[in-house]
Amino acid sequence: MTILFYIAAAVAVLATLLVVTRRNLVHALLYLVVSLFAVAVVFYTLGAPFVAALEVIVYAGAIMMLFVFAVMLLNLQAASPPRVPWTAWVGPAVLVGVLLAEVIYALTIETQPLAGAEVGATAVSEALYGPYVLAVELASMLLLAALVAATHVAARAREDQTAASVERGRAVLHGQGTASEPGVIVEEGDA
Amino acid sequence: MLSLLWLIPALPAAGFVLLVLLNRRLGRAGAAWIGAGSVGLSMLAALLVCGSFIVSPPAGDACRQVLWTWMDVAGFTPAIGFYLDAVSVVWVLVITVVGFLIHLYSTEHMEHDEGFTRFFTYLNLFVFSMLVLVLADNLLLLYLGWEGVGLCSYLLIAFWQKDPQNVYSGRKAFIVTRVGDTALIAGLFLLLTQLGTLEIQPLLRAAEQTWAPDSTVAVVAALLILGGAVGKSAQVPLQTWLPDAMAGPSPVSALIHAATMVTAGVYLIARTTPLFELAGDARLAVALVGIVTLLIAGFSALVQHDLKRALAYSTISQIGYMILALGVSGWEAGVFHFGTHAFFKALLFLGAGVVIEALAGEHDIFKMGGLARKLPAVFVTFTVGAAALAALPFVTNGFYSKDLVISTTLGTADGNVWLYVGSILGAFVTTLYSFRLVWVVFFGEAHTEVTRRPRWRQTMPLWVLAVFSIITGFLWLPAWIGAFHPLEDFLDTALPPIEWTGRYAHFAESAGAAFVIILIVYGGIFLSYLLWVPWRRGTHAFAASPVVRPLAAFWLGGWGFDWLYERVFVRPVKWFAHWARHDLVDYVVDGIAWVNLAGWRTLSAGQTGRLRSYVAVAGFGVVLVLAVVVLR
Amino acid sequence: MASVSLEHALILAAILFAIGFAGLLTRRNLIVVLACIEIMLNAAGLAFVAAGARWGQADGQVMFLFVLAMAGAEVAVGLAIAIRFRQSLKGLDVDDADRMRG
Amino acid sequence: MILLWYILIPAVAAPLAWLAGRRSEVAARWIAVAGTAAPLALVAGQWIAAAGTLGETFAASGPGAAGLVAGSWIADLKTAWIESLGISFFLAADGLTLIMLLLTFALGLLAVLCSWRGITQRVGVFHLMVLWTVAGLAGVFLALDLFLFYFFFEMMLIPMYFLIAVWGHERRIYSAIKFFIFTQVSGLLMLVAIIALVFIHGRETGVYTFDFTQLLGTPMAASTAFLLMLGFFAAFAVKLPAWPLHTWLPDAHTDAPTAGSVLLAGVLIKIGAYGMLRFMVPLFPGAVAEFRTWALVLGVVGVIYGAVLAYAQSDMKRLVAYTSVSHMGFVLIGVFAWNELALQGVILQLVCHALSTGALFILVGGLQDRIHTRDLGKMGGLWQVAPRMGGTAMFFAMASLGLPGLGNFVAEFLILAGVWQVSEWAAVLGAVGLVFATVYALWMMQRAFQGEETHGLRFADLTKIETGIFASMIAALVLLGFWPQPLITTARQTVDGLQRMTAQSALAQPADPGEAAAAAAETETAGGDEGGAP
Amino acid sequence: MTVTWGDLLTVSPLIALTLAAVAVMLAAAFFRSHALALGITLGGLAAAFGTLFVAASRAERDVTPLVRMDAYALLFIGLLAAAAAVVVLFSWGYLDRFRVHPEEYYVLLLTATLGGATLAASTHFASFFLGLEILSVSLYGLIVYAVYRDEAVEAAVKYLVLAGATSAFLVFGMALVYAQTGTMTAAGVSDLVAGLGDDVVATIGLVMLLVGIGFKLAVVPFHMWTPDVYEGAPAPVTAYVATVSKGAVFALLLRFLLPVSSDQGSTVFLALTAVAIASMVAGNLLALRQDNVKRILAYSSIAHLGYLLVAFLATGERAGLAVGFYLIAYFATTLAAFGVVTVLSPPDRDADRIDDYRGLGSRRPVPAAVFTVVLLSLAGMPLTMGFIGKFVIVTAGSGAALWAMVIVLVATSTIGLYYYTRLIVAMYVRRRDEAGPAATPLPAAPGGTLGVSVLGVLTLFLLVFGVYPQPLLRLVEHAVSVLPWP
Repeated sequence: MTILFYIAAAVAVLATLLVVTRRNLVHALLYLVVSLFAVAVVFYTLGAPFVAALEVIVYAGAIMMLFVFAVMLLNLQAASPPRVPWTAWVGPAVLVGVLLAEVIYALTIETQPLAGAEVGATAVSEALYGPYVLAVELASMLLLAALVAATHVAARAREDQTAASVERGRAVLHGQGTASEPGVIVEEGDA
Repeated sequence: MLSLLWLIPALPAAGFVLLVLLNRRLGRAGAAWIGAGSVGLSMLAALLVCGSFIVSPPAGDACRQVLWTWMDVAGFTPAIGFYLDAVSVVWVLVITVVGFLIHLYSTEHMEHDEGFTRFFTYLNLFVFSMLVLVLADNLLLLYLGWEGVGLCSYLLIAFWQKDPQNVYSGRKAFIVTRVGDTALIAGLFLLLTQLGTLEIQPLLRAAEQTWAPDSTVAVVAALLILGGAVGKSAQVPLQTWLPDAMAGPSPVSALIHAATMVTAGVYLIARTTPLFELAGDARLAVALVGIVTLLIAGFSALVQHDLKRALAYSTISQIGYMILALGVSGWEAGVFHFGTHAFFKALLFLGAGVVIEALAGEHDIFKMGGLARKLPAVFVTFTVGAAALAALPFVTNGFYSKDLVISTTLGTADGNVWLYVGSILGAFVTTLYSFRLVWVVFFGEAHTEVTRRPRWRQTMPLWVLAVFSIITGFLWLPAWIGAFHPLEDFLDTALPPIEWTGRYAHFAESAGAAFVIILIVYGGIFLSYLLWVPWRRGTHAFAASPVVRPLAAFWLGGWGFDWLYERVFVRPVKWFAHWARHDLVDYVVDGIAWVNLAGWRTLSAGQTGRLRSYVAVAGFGVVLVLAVVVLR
Repeated sequence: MASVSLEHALILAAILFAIGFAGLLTRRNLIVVLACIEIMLNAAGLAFVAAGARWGQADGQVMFLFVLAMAGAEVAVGLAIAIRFRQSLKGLDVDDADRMRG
Repeated sequence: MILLWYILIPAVAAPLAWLAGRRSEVAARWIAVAGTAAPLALVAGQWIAAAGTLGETFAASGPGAAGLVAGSWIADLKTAWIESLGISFFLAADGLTLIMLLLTFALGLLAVLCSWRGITQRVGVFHLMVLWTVAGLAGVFLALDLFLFYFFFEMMLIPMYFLIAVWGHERRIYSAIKFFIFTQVSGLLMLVAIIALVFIHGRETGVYTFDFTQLLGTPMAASTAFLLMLGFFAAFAVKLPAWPLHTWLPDAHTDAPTAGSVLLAGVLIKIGAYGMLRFMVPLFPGAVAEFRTWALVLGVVGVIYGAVLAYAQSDMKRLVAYTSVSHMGFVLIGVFAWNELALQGVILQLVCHALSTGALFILVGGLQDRIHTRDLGKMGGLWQVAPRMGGTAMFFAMASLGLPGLGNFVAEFLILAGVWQVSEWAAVLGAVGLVFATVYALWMMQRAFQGEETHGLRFADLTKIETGIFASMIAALVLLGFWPQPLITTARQTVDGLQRMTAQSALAQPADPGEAAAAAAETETAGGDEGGAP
Repeated sequence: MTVTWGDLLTVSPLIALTLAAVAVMLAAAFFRSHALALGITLGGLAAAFGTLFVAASRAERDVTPLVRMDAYALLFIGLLAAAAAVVVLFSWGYLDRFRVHPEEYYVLLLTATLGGATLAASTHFASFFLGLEILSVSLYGLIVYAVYRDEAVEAAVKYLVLAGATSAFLVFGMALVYAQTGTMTAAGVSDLVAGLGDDVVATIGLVMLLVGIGFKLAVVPFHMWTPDVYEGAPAPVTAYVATVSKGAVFALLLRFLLPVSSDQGSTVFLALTAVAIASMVAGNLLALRQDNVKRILAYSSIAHLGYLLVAFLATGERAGLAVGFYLIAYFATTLAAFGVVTVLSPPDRDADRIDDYRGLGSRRPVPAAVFTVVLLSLAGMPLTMGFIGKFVIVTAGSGAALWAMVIVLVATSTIGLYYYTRLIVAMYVRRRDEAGPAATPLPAAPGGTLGVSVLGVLTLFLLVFGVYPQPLLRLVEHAVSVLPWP
């Protein structure tokens, strides 16, 4: 079981590295999916099968789909941004390397073996609807807020607004017209 | 009758206030009547009060009249009160009599001046301040009068304020005298702290009781008072302002810079004799100041071209004699010489005023000449004054007072030969320059035309002063002539009598010493006649010769004091003021402001607007903190 | 099953987190930036699950669940804004968005 | 209760003046006059009523420091304000406060009168600001709760800032912000010192209060006392202004409108001196004794530096401003001499300086309204053009150089006499300062009024209002010169109280000169010791 | 751990907000009317405010370990609801000009307030994290509300990416803390902080936790986003970001990290001191010569958070009082400040250039007067709440002998004077060289009357509690006494 953990960990790390370094956007996203699958396996080894399943379904399934849709929507093809010299990586690499070193050093001072008992889906669901019931409600409100925000941002501008009506809006300000008169849909630039 | 004492200073004060309030609506005549009138009334009051004081002296030979307590702070309670004793009687009489005569003279002399009312306003204020000075019963009120006269001398020197040079002379006078006043006020603080009060008589009693003779505090107190006197009486080292003070009108020079104000220092030392009796070294210092001043001023007077500057240096020299007399504990001799000097010096200045006015403002004596016939009255009175100045034996009052002073320099315990020789030399030089003026101004051929004739209001004071210059001498005949010395007996009530206890006391009192002076005076007169009448060209050539000319120039400039003070005091202050005029501390303040601005510039440059730099800064912050955590 | 030590799991999470953070600092394409944020959140979730496993409680996994929800919300709104970003700044280069500075 | 009126009347008159100003300027001006004249009358009434009790000092065996302070007020008013922070609304008045209130309202009135013609734009708001400053000033002098004192101390800044910034002259915004920052920084340092003091007192006695009477005599380590004293000293030294912290004054004065300058010179800088007398020295006598030599040095340098800088200025108003720095140098050395002579001198100097410098500012303001410049280079020979103005300028120039016969001399004499007992060199250098005062006063007179009239300036002499103002100030100065006793008796109880408060500390003096004289009279040899150096 | 009816009553304020948000959304679904949305939103906020008293009457406070509705939480929820109400009122006149539907704005506003309220009441990592994220996500929507404006999008992107990153740090921190201590409750964290000792991993976890909090409080080094987001977002939203989001997180900070101030030697304390000092200095210096009013207010808010941190780091109940009162003062002042910007904004852009304010005193006297009072309160001048606020903070700071920070506070607050008075001068004083009328006279904005009246109320609030703050102080004292002071 521990070997499986280390293999999955290695895969995950490698995949994430590739996500970050690939020029091509779609390739990057695909490597991200691979990394998520690797993490799901790690979860399994850590005795959290329910979460592993969720990782695959929600993360890999839903969120990555969003990414792919977005890429498709913005029809970016492989239009990769100008080749950034690898030297651009030095600054962040150093900074992050130091961060990583600090955390790893701290963690390697003494190690405790994991309890090993597997925490199944039942235990999670009991906790979920036990002490964390309020949190679930809050999570739902979180998703509602995200829903409203996303639809508002992504939706077209108000259909009845045209250039003319904008002028009329300004006229209103100088006291010549009324505010509630509807206008015509403003054609946004191509999607 | 003594209860009217407060009236003497009150009248000129009332005159001053009236003139200030009614300034616009008062014509010349009105101003003249109020101005001269108030001083005249004050003279009458003075005569009445002093007369009754002399005739029936009050208990303790002094009377004190307190109007109200000036202030009452922590046991220090100076009062606005007047104290009259023998010394202040002499001064009051001189001030009021000479003052009134000069006011009368001024009504005509200043007739054509557009600041006529303003002139009398300042004069009245001066007379009030001078009377307060001499009548004050405590040193703080004395200091009030002291600074009041300083102010009036500034206002009157700078009276013709259109010409910046006059204003500069006025400022110079006020500032130099103020330097002296600083020493005086320091003396006041010392006396107040050590003796608890500033009222003169109790202060002197307390000093005599608590201070051991020649103790440091006594010497320091006396020296500080001397410092004040030196400033006001234009003695070395603070004498540079008096020659420049001649920029003022002649009556001002006569009243302030001859008769009254410049002798305030003498009055102060005479008033505080016990302090000087306690401090032997201080008396020596006084004597030295006196002798040095009289010589320097004498030689300077010898070479002056300007009539009034010559008289100014002569005044400094004569006051040097008074200070010298005080220095050798000849207190009464100093007072006597003040009395006589006031009359003949006022006479000389008024005469000079008439001469200058007659020659349409010409000051240079070598451009005058031959005025004896044109202005006979002035010639006679001026000559009497010059004779008194030169101490023409037996006839003039100057002889009796100067003879007494010179003999005290030899006769008293503090006297010594060097002082005597110096005073003799001084007497000789005085005779030379006084008669030089007479020969050069009134004899020889006339250079400028006489345009104005003085009328009675200017000549009458000259005659009165001439008479006084003669008769006041007889108030104190020397021992070898007769026993008639009412002035000495009168002054004994307030001042310690002169003790002829010096080594040569016998010779000093005898006719021998007087004979020496008589010889000196006659020799001087004859020599001056030769030099400036028959051998006039020779003297000019001699004065212009390469050897003598630099010496003459040095004397002309008042022995280089002005030159020295300009470099040592005036220039550094002016330079620093100019250099620091934008306030040095402001550079520090602006520097701090600049640092803040620099901080703003760098930080706002840091706000690049790019998202990745924001994340980098955040990341850097976290890494920094974690490093500290891990390493501690 | 049990011999995997907590620290190793946390180290793995730290590595993934670091890579995500590095990507965030370097990459200029908004979509990749959002992906990096997802990576970091996922790593944090992993850490939580590991911590939960150590104590044998379900709290870790519950927290992971909420992290998951939050990540989803974040991505949704992020991508919506990315669309707007492309229209207004004609491209997805994050560095172009520096009109406001100083 | 009357104390509250002193603050309320100007405070209420302020918005009234603003509202009235929107319609008619004259109404605003008259309300402002009422807003200052009414409390002036009240204070005068209270002063006369209390004249009897003020005179005598405490019996020799008077109450101890704390007991004394509680009982010695003419009137006091104490109500709770912010209990949770231990702050109470505590007003109290004694002799010194009465004098200061008289000064505040008198100069407030003068400020309003002298800008009768000078200020034409936004008159309503102008008088709002003036009255607001006057209310703040009254509050400062009455406040006995340290927080209330700080509250009024800061509240005054805003209207004065607007007075300078809106109605000022050329560099008004720079000067206004400089004035604001200088006072604000030092004020905050004082606040920190106050709070530290409250905490030390709180830890000692368990009672957290800002009431000055209770904070008095809090025992603390000498070093902390010194630091706290420095906090207070910073605020008051900036306000005074003492030498290194004075650079805001010339700018603020030059660019403030006439009324602003009169209020600034007349009363605002007196808060520094008042604060030292009332709060700083009684609270930290030991620290003050330690700091005395330094303070004397600062004071003397201030006197001479101010005088020399005044001489160096070409802008007349800036010259007068530097004279204030010089005069306030005297106040500083007077306060730190801390014996009865010096303290009476300080209080007298505050009044006389307000009158003489206030008059000079009104004069310069009037001149600027007439010839639209303050540059001495462009003036000269104005005596011919306006003799009455020349005469008045001469009088007040004489007052500022300390001519005997005027109040300033009496004050400076008392201060220097008091300082002499503490250190001779400081008194001598102070007296030398007087010489420099003569230099700048006469130099100003020459460049402005004497000399030849070359610039062809023609303008009207003093108007009726101006003559009235100057006549009243001349009368006051001459009266104070010859009969300062009423003021001295009014302040005697306060001065004696202050002395008792610091009796135990190193600050107390060896016997006052009064007792020395009595000792001398009984022929007891006082010996020739050189002054009572502590 | 079942949730009883009683518990629901205790949590009723949160429920009220949730229902309000849903109600607005449903109403918008049927027919789009701005007035209706506004009505429901205000109703919801009023209901939340009302239910506070219901919750206050409840005896036990903890509802599931996540949330504790004690007096402290209720005070802050009330404050946040009030602030949200004020922002809503300002938004009424402001939103018409946008070419977007206004209804979603109110939903997001309500959900954001719900997030803030959860934060105020949270005592567990879960509620902490979820509250924070609800607030953040709602703010993403609100910041970019005027979608067609480039600055709004730019600001939203910056805010989103930084929020996401710092949330990741936050969660990672939480995980480490949980790994080391096994508890996720506020009490657990407090014990951890109190007895930190040499447990390096726990400290790293704590520091990473602070990163998340630091970002939301916009203290240095996480302050870089503030000026851009404040400038880009619509004025009412900026007001909301500057007050509710910072206030809620600070409330939580006081609950979780209370014992930090007891041990003045610990690393976390030193880190926070450095952050406080850096915020005060950078905040004031950055605003010195800034010409954009919104950016000035942004930098000044950074500085004010620095002042708040000083109070937080002081020990004892007095610190709680200082934090509480100063937050209320800061809320009122900032809301009024951005209210003025909202009221003055013309339709096409926000009134944030300094030239818009030149000569405002004569053109728009009431907003000018309000803005002057606001600036004086920010500067801490007497007669305003800012003065009492600064005084209370200096008292707390001096009481705990934090001399370094108090001196920096004194120095930097006077730098603040410079740019506050610079704005006042711009409004009232015409420079000698500036002839003629002000550069660009602002056209009158529609629906201004409601905004101006709200401004009036806020100014009154500032002045009344500036002169007589005792009732407010007593309220805060009662609320703060609930916390477990050492």
